[in-house]
Amino acid sequence: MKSKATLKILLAAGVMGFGLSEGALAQNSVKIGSVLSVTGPSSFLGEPEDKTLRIYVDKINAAGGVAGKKIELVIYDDGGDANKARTFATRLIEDDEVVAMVGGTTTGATMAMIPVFEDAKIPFISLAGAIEVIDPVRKFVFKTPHTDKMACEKIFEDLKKRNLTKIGLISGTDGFGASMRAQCVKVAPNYGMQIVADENYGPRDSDMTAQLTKIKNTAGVQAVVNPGFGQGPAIVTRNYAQLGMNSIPFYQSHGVASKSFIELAGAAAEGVRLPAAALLVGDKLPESDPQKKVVTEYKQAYESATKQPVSTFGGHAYDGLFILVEAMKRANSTDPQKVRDEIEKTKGFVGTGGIVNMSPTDHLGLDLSAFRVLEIKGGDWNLVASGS
Amino acid sequence: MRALLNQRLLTLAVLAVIISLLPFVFPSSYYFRVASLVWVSALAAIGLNILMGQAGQVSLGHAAFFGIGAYAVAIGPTHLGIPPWAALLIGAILSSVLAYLVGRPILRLKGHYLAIATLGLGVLVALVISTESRWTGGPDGMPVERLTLFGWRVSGSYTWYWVTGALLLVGTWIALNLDETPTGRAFRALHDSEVAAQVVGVDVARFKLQAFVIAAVYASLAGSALAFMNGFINPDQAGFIHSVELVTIVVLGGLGSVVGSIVGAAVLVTLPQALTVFHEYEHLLLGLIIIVSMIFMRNGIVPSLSGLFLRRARS
Amino acid sequence: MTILKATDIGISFGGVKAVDGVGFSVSPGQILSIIGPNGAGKTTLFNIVSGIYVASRGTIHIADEDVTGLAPHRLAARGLSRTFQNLQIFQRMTACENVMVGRHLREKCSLLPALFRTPSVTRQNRETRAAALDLLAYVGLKDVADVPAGSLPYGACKRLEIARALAAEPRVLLLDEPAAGCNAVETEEIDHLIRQVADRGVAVVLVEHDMKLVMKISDRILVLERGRPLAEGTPREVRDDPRVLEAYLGRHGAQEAARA
Amino acid sequence: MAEFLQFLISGLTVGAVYALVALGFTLIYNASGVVNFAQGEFVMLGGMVTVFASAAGVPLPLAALIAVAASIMIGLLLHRLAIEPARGASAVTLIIITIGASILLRGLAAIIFDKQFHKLPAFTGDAPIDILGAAVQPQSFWVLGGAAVVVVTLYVFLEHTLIGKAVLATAANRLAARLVGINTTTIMALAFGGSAAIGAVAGILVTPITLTSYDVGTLLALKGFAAAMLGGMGNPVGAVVGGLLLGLLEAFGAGYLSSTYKDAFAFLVILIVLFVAPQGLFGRRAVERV
Repeated sequence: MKSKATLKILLAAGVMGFGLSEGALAQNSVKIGSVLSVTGPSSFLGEPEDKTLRIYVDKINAAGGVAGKKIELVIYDDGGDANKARTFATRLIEDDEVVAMVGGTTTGATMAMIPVFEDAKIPFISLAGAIEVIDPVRKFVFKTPHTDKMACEKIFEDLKKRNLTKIGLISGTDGFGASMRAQCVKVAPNYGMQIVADENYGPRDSDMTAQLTKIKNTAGVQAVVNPGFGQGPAIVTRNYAQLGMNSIPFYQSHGVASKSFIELAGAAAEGVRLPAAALLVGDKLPESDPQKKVVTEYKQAYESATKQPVSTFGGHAYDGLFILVEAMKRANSTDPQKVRDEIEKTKGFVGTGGIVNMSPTDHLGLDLSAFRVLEIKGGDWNLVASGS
Repeated sequence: MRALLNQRLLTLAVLAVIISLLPFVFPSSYYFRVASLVWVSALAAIGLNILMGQAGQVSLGHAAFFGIGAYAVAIGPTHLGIPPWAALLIGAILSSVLAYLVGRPILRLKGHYLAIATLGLGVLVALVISTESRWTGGPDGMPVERLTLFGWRVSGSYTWYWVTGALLLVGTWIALNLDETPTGRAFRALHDSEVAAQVVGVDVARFKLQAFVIAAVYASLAGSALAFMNGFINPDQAGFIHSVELVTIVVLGGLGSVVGSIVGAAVLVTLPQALTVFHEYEHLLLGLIIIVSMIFMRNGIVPSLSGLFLRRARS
Repeated sequence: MTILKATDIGISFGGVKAVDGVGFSVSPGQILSIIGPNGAGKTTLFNIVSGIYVASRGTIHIADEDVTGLAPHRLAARGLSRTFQNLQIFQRMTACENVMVGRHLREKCSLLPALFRTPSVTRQNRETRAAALDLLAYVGLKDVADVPAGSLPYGACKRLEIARALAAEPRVLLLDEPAAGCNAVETEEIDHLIRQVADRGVAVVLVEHDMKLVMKISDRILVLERGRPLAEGTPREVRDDPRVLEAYLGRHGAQEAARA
Repeated sequence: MAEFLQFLISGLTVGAVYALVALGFTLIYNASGVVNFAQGEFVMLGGMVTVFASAAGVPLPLAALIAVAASIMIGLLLHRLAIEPARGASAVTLIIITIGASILLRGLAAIIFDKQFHKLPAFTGDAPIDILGAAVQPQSFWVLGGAAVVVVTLYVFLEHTLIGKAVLATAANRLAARLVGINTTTIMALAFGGSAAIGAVAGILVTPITLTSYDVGTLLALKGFAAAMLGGMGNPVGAVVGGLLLGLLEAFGAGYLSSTYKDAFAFLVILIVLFVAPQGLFGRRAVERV
């Protein structure tokens, strides 16, 4: 039974492996944790989040840190696997002993981690989209991205202005697409919207002409909405143009809010509208816009450090980090409980996603005004003047 | 015979000692969490090993049963008001019924054809789970009510470490029991030569089906345990990638070896945790380690190493 | 009294008639040998009789029951057992376990007691092992009982297969070239073994190339050529049959046979 | 009619890619008995290397050539460093090795390239062509034509060259091939190289339509494997038919049944086919020899 010895050695080796993650360092530092989908199907969200956190933690430390302490950032990659995320959440709390968390790229990962942070009473600012993260309100859970429900509402608001009420949906079956589709179906009646076509595609599908042909052949479709993220919406957009459907107004979601969407979809993206944060149109904002300064600075910092176009996804991480840091400053403490209370009192915080006003009943703090309706023209984002 | 009996008891004893001693070297509850994950994966792998290692039938869709077990304890209490422990049993029954119904036609297939058919089954189950969001919460998953047994609320990393550890012990005991019985011999016989097993009277179809059902129940129970432990479940647990992970655990540890399945689970669960220090090189290294260990320990870690030790001991 | 009866068996693979209109019958205690040149359809006939192939025509009866087209394990339950020309032992199991599998039909095999290892399972296991060891001793393999079968020499494997087949306590035993690859001493041993088995009342059907062995122990011989029956009779009748001499044994073989 | 045609062409285009992946599976399987789950990674490499080479200023045709060459090299290395050292290991061990290789190649691609999505320009423009009311991307014809060229080339190579015949002989019986003096190791290397080239070509042809990223391989490997099994493992004709059929099943399933359950539909058909024909559509019906 020599194999038993092997088992022991392996387990011991495993234990020592974890030991490598260094224990608590100097007392004058504060640990902030993060679990992000840096790899896996949501890596295009997780990667900018990861880079943003690293860039700004360095900046904050260079400027002297927070509440007299340097920030020590601990980031784990869950690879898009919620079960792994859950384990890393435990690791952050138990092993790294972080005082707060900014992370959770996907709703799935966030939902899996929530019980851990709630039990440990550690504030958790999520970067995931779905409304279920903050509804119902959980004491220690906050989030920065606009909810999918808000995106639907913003799109429907715009459609209503254009007197379009019969819409077709084509949604991704990934978490983002499915969740947003459900929200859109739910709020549609509030705006007098009628969903006359409802198609789906897999997150890795490479051709959506079949679904779009069905929508095209559905009588009375006045506009099409595509809840989805990743490469899917780019292919849908290209197929949309291929099938000559451009005469029907086409809406994407905030899930494509990065320049790479325009690049990937190419000329087919012309005329596509979407609700998104001001970050994408920073340079086109009027000087009077309160967000102008924040978004142009973030864009500049991110693009010069990474050589990649800015996306709202990284922006969510920026907002999360600074909501946390400012709460720590206000509390003049890094005690999780006090920090949590201060996060909840966040008022008038100007972030890349909008102006955040949290309350005990609202752990997001954004309203519909945080979304701008953008239209792609000439290969760039453009603000749609209200009323057009 | 005597020696075999002892070997079985010794394996169990050593496993029990490891489970009860590890807490003394664990610095934080995070380690309990990881160890619990090892126990859960090992439980599913032991079941799959009965199917793959003993009976020689591959399954690339085994996570489907894991998912059924997990979603049974999620959906039962939440939507149907079934007590959590009963939901766990219902999940196991559902898994075995599905395995029984699908197993008959599927297990007539051989080798790669069996692989693709089980893969298809897995894809179908995962698709239903992620699509029927009214029941399952869709791709983002759904919360799971805590398990309560006789008024005792089972929660916390420490508690689950012991619960899953005990489950693994029972699972190991049963798997080891099977080895020296007509059923266990029939499994191994049909693996080596189906035709020879048939002519001595082994109803090959029946025993393949039995192995499939046993493996399904193991996976289902492991799935239920993970769902309770996490308090949350999502469709990834029923997906293709998880199926491949389970097969990798079994093969890496050593096909046919119960201890191998446990070691395989320990390696494949802890490796990604240990590799996080390498950041973006993590996946590259994981792939490399899998390749290298399979080249140098082609029969799996446990059979290869124990073979090596035996040779050393003899010379 | 006939225990196994095959009538007018036929099968074809891709248009080639591998077996065509062959029939035979065998009684308890009798040894029937089936001979013929390579490709005569002997092994195919065995595969049909033992249920591995399904014949396109013909019937098979075991003790007056029509068993045509039954699966191998059902035939085994009716008392039919066999060995293989290309060894089909369970490589990863020990010699003893191989024979224990042969006792499969004699064991109670329910799943739940097995999973929880009830005392009755342990007891039965002990009995099966004892029976298997007896059989191993019978074929002279007692010493290697706990050696993995995959590491046994060829001759030992041949005898192991016979032991496994006997473990089922068959009424009919089909032996496919039991002496192939064995030296003179081993062949002698197998010769004795077969005779003993037959003397215990088992009907033996033998496919064998070793003419000396065949002529010595067979009660009757069936000669096949290209899937068709050529002759049938006692060893003497067959040996003297000019058709057999001509078509099967050839001139050289005929002389050899005459000498035997 | 226009609708039917739209689904048909969509299905054939996607199916052609599955067919090429399945063909890659078949080639390696025949020469070595290995089911190579890293096959999808070759498709990824074809697309990604082309994207990055052309982004570095290399003209597209040359970039494509570089990508094919790079993939062949990776294929040969995979054989030399991972498969050859494990010669004689069981089929399932070899499969796990290829799974490890697929994880490794994906990790490598994430580091060398990036984790973003990328596209290539369509070879002959984006303006859709109208065929009886169906709007077709010109690139679809490149994919279909390219796949046809690959299939024909492979056929000519296998049936009309000495090396090709050696590959076929190895496929039929590896031991016998070795006995008649065929260097089966070289044949296996050739199969890995060829299969990598086929995968890379598929990746280059299809990237203008489907986009690419470091992790497109997994799903393609799964679909290609399904296609190969549907057609019958080891049969090149089966691989092509299986691939096209799978693509058509998905497109018609999405178009006429339910776009949510189109993958379920495809796999259901595969299951039913296997229940009726356990060796796939074109698989050899093995007679058990005992």
